[in-house]
Amino acid sequence: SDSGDDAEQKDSMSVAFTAEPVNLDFTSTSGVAIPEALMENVYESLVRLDGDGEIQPALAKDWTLSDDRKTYTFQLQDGVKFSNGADLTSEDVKFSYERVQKDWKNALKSKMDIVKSIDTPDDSTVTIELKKPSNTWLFNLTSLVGAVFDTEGTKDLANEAIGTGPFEIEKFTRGQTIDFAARDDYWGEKPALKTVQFKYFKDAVSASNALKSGEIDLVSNLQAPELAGEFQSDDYQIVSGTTNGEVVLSMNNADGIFKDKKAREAVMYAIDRKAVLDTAWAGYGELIGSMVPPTDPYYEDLTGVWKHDPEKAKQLVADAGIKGEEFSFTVPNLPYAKAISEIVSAQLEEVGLKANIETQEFPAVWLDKTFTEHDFDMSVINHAEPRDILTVFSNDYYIGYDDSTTKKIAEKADTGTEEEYISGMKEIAKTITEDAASDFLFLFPNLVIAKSDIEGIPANRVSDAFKIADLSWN
Amino acid sequence: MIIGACLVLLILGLALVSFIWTPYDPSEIDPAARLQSGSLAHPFGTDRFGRDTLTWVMYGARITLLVGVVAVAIAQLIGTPIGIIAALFAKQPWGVWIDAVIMRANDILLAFPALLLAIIFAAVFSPGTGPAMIAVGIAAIPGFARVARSGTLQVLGSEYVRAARASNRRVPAIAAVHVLPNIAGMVIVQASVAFAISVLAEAGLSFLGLGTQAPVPSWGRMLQESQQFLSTHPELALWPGVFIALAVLGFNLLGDGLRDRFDPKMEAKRA
Amino acid sequence: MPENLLEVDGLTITPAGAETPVLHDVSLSLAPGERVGLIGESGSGKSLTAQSVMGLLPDELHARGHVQLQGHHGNLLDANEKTLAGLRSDIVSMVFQEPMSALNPLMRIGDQIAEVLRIHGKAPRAQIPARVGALLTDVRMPDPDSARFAYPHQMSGGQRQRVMLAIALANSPQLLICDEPTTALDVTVQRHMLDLIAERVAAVHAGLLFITHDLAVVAGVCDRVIVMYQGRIVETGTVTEIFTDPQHEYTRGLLASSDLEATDDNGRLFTLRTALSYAGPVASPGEADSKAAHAGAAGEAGATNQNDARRPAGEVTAPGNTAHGNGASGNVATDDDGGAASAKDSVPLIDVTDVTRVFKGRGLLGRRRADVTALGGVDFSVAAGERLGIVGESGSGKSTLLNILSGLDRPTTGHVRVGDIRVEAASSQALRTLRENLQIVFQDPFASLDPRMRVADIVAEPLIAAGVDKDERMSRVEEMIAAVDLDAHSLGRYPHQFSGGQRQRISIARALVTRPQILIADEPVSALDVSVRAQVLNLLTDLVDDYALTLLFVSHDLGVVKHLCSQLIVMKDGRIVESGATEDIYANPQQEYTRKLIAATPNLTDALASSG
Amino acid sequence: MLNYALSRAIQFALSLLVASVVVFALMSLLPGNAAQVALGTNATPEAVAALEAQYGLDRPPVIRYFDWVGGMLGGDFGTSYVTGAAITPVIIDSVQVTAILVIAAILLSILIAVPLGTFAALEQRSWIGVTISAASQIGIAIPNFLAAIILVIIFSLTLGWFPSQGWMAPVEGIGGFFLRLVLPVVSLALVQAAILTRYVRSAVLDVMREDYIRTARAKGLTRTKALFAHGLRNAAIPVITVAGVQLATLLVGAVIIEQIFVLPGIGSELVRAVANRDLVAVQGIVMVLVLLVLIINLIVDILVPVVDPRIRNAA
Ligand SMILES: Nc1ncnc2c1ncn2[C@@H]1O[C@H](COP(=O)(O)OP(=O)(O)OP(=O)(O)O)[C@@H](O)[C@H]1O
Ligand SMILES: Nc1ncnc2c1ncn2[C@@H]1O[C@H](COP(=O)(O)OP(=O)(O)OP(=O)(O)O)[C@@H](O)[C@H]1O
Ligand SMILES: [Mg+2]
Ligand SMILES: [Mg+2]
Repeated sequence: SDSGDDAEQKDSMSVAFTAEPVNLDFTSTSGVAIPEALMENVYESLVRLDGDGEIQPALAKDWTLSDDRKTYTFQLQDGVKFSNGADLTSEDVKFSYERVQKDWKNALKSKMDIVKSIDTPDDSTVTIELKKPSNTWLFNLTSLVGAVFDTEGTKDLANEAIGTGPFEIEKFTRGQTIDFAARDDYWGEKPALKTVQFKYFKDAVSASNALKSGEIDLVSNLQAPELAGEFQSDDYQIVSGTTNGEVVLSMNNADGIFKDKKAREAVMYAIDRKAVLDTAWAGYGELIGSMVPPTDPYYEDLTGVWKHDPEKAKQLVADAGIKGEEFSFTVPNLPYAKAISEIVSAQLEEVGLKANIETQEFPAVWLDKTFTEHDFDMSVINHAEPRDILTVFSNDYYIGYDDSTTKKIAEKADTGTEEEYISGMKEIAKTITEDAASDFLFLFPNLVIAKSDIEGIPANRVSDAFKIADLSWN
Repeated sequence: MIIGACLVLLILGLALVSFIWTPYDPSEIDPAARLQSGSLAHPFGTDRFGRDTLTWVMYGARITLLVGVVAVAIAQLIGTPIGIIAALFAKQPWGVWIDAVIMRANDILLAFPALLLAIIFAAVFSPGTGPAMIAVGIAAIPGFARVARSGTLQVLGSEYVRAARASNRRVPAIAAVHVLPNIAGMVIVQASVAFAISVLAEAGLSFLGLGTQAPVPSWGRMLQESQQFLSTHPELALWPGVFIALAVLGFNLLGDGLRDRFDPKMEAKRA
Repeated sequence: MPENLLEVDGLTITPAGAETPVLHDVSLSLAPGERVGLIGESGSGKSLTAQSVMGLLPDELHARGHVQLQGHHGNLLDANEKTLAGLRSDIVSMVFQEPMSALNPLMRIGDQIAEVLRIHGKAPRAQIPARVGALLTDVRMPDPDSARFAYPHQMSGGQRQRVMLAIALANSPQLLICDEPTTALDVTVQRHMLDLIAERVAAVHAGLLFITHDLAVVAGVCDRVIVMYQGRIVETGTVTEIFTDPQHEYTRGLLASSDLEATDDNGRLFTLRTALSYAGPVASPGEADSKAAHAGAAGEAGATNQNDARRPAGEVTAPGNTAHGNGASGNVATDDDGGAASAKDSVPLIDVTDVTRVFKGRGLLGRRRADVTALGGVDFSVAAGERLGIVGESGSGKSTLLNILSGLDRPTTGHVRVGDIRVEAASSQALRTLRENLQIVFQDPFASLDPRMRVADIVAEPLIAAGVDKDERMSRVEEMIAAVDLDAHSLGRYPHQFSGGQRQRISIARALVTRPQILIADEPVSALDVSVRAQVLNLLTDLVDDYALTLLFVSHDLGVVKHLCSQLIVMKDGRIVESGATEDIYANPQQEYTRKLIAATPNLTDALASSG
Repeated sequence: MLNYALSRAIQFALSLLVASVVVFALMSLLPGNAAQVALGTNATPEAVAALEAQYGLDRPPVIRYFDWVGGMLGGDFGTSYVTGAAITPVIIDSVQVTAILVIAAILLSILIAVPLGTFAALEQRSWIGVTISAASQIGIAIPNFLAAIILVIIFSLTLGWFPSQGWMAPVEGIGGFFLRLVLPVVSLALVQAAILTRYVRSAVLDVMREDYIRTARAKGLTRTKALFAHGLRNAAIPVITVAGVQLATLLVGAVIIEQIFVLPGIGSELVRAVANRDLVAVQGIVMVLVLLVLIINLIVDILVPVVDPRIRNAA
């Protein structure tokens, strides 16, 4: 929309995104686009994550955990209304979470599998009993599975989003824009902006042009980091924070050339991650060395485990008996993946590993061939979901990591105390890294470019949501 | 014509030389030398991985020519016989409907522009140079079929074919001895124009990400990737842009020149 | 001395970039009301001269000299387009050769005539429609009221040429230039046009510059003649002077070779080379006839046994025509050919019985058109060794008939027998045999040779088809090339490196290389210059004799047929309207159509007689 | 003429029918399916199968084909599995965008090319004529997306005259609508104009060689006037055909421009639908594109006889 004059600018904003939602229903459609737009803006959960990765109250003003660590009791906020006018009651929460188990198509629904029963002693109290203690469940509630729907509000989820959040959707133009309008009857603190438009740009250059010519105010997560250089002036601010996205150079542990750990180790030594980050993503992002982002409680710096050492790599290649045979490197046609594949394949070639790059359409073909059929030796993808280490490195996931050791540790950690959980998870991350299960290239940056007079830009993207209620004009 | 031929030879030369010698290896990455401007070491500069742009331009010529050759070959090898056969049938009282069916099928194919085919093909076979050039080639079939058909009809209606028939030549012999050599001119003209179009199509498709894929160097890809460096390193876009334009210009001019040469009017004048 | 209408002085035209001019120092003048003919062979510069006067020279040509037109001061060659535009059609206008393309295909006839009136503002707006009507009437346009709404493609060539004349005359110019205005037209239509031009020019008392290469036409239309040769004027004089006492060698040659009734001592037509002994056209038709008859007898000894050629053509019907009359005339004709008894009871070589050919409109997915009856019941037979002429206006079905005879096309109904082959039902094997024995020489020497084949390959093509092996092929090709008077170097060249006459020789060589019994010639000389025409006709005559061929000769030029053929078929609208011995039909045509055809054929002798 | 119209109509319908079979067959070749894409990285095979069943993807192809064709005949292109929304309005909206863009571009290119091409033909030998020819040759050689990028840099980013991207429906503001249209239309039109200029020039040159132009000059019209009175309409015939072909190729060809300028056109819609394996949408869009191309051909076929009485009568 037009940037208009200053007076108007005070309460409206236009924000650019890359991945566009095909519909508004994240219960049956996967991907980051829909929760990015809706979570915390339209839909709210009982709890939310703050920028440091800490769990904070949301629709639940308070909660308690039973001594056996299996039963949570939530106290709901008062005076919460859905955008259709209905009041939030404990029934809505029960309805929503049971619906996850019953009706959701999104595979993330499994995060609610652990719930045994939900009770509603009164309108503002919800009691949820888990089958076994879990450290991750409450955290999972901060994601989209925790979203609370009105009992009457799920008829046309694909086109109509009814939630308790500070904004409601005024207009959804598929593939182009979503217009948000601030709700007068929001229960919490009123957002500074009256209207916000999300505008979707497939092409990062178009988005950056739009920002330059003043047609938009903020580019969330710029997909062409080289462009950031053009905004180094007083008129703009460049915010580079973290995300939950680990860019993984994944290797097929179960089959083919990388079944051999020596081959995987060769890759770990062959890759100069700093060079990858600098050339492919203009140095934005963070080297991590493991599947855990720094914002997770069990983060540990493992960048030192595998140091760039081509000579060692060459030796390992020879040890593994690889004599220049090609392996398949399936690359989703996403900007970062394509850029990474070019430098990674060049680095691998230097140590005698010949990658046969096959670009695959994302999501359709990559999901089909690489992800579902496991027809690949190497791939590269940004695993963007929060705390997904256990999912990605489980036996039946596409990487085919042998999780016989880590699974046991994980079970213990999840049911144990907070401390046990953290130490367990650290152990898992370290095991996976040391197993050379895959190469963790870098943490995908949250690169935001905005006009310099915008405040409240979330530097770190640690949850699904892009919270617009925090944004304001200075 | 001469300018066109020179440009085409230049592109051809670049491609051929790239087989023997290029300043650098196209996949040679040098993070220290990334995004350099033109220098003695890198006359056209380097890209974001520190790869030599001149090397890439030379390799890109290969893809450009490959796409052109394959696409034109497909279109020509399918379209020309189709056109000739349709025309041969059109000349038989009982074959008119076969001609009609062939040409209608041709018209339907005409309704699927190259880009549409390429988008679908990229989805069916995964994006790449192969599907792209097949799509471009298929989309160019109707053009060849039309040219071949009208040329053949013209030749078949000529007195010399009547004379050949009166001398007992059979249809295949007439097609080979009289039709082919006489429509060759028009087909060659069409080929050079189709070549120019395929150069543009490859660039467009690669730009959309539906054409040549990493790590193969192609001008369209270079142009696409140079976009984010436009304001900082415009020469990254300049070189592929210039060479695409030169190639298209070359083939178009060559086509124009050939057209003049094969134009029956001109022929009559020269006679 | 009264001021001349047109004065051209030292006109020299040079193409851009060329050294030598294509027009050298041309000077001519034309008095008001005078009718001047400009003749000369193709490429001699006639059109360029006319275009200079109109200021319509192509840009790539540079003209020097002086062109002065009455009513305009100064040199027309220096005038700008605007000045010239003012003169064109007002003072000088022009009728072009090609009636098919000279009119805008997208504009109605009436509008195209009205335009010329409007441009010069001669007629008040309101009167323009009336003037258009009057002009169309003046040029004898049939149904002028509806003709004005027609588009050019809906009119015949003759009608279009009338429109052109109406346009040219609309503003009553003082000078009318006609650049070969009738060469694309049928003889009958040509006659009409010529009469009309003469009449209209006289009516508005305009000067006329008439360009043609047809001497007979000039003799009929003009008072004075200018002869051009290779870009120069070589001779001028009155019609009688030029035609009775030509001074220049070329004029004499032209005159000699266009006279199809005169032959040299060998009984051959005169050519430019043999023209020296030409005595000039003979004034008395009777004398000419006997001369021609004599020539025929001398040249075609042994080839006169064509009695059985004409069976009574009982079925021949033509609109408004009694069918049986033809048969009678045919029979009469046979009788005066003496010494033909030997062949009387032999079976004719070619037998055509009640042949029709209907072209269907396209079916199924194509567009529908009305059926065309190209042949509507044709009967005739040809004896071995006979020379049959087939004449008729354009579209009368001549080529269709030949196609059927040679098996290139099949008749819709009827029977065709050639030798012992039933052509309409022949197997492809039989057709091959037929075509080895029956060969065709086509009309257009440019179009009938594949431009991308060498002469050797062209001539060898029928032999390849006949399966003759390579060595024999070569020797027969060389032999044939020699027989048509081309030298052996020709074999390696391409058609475009030859002149029209030479190309027609190549095409004759190709036709005869398989030693056929029957030679069909489909208007083989109508595309050629008169001087070349004589050469080719002489060659044909010789070869027909040498190879003892049966000849079917198609033409719309009665003069040519009369020279070459002893028997004649006259066709109209797909039917035979008259047949018989050439002499008889000439002397005593039975049908109105034939009479018209004969009368319309320009004849130098008659023209001179009438003008003189 | 009536006969002609009828046979054209039958051909048109047959072509559409054949095209629909081709499109349907092509779609069934697409790897990856909508259910898979919708469920994403955490899908289980059972969930995928269930969703397939829900979408009706497990029915025999023949049934699905007739369902689809039947719906289209009633103007209903079906409901997208992926978006859950009806396809028809999506197609209508996006076709409008592309149609406006492409038609405006073709009109503009005609406006540029006809005078320029005519002038270049008239002044064939002068330096202006030669310059125009050379410029059009170079224009043809420049990909339209390159032109778009350059135009954006100059007129949007540097001069700030026009927005760099985006679409505004005319009802939302006519000024904004035109302002946003300028750059995409110009980038398409410039290259098209270059192509068209070349055709116009050669058509005019051909026409000027025609005998009837000589006749017109003999009537007393100057060369230029003769060209205007008689030549241009004749030259229009080949130009109409070429413009028709251009219009047809641009319908899809505009997709790159649509992407650069973030326009919600049919090309972008197609790319998006293919990426999401939204088969119903892909089929519908491709069919509509084919339909439009056929309609354009039909219009050209009808327009040419309107201009040319020869063809009118033959028909
Ligand atoms: N535009 C031109 N450029 C170069 N040479 C030309 C041009 N037009 C005509 N000529 C040459 O000028 C000569 C005279 O041509 P012109 O058309 O006057 O001949 P003509 O006597 O009218 O012949 P025809 O009887 O065939 O019409 C020819 O040799 C021709 O090749
Ligand atoms: N293949 C065809 N399809 C339809 N009509 C045809 C075909 N060939 C000839 N005709 C028509 O048949 C009639 C006779 O044609 P034909 O060519 O035999 O005439 P012609 O006497 O040889 O004329 P010309 O002197 O012009 O060569 C004409 O009306 C012609 O239009
Ligand atoms: Mg993660
Ligand atoms: Mg002439």
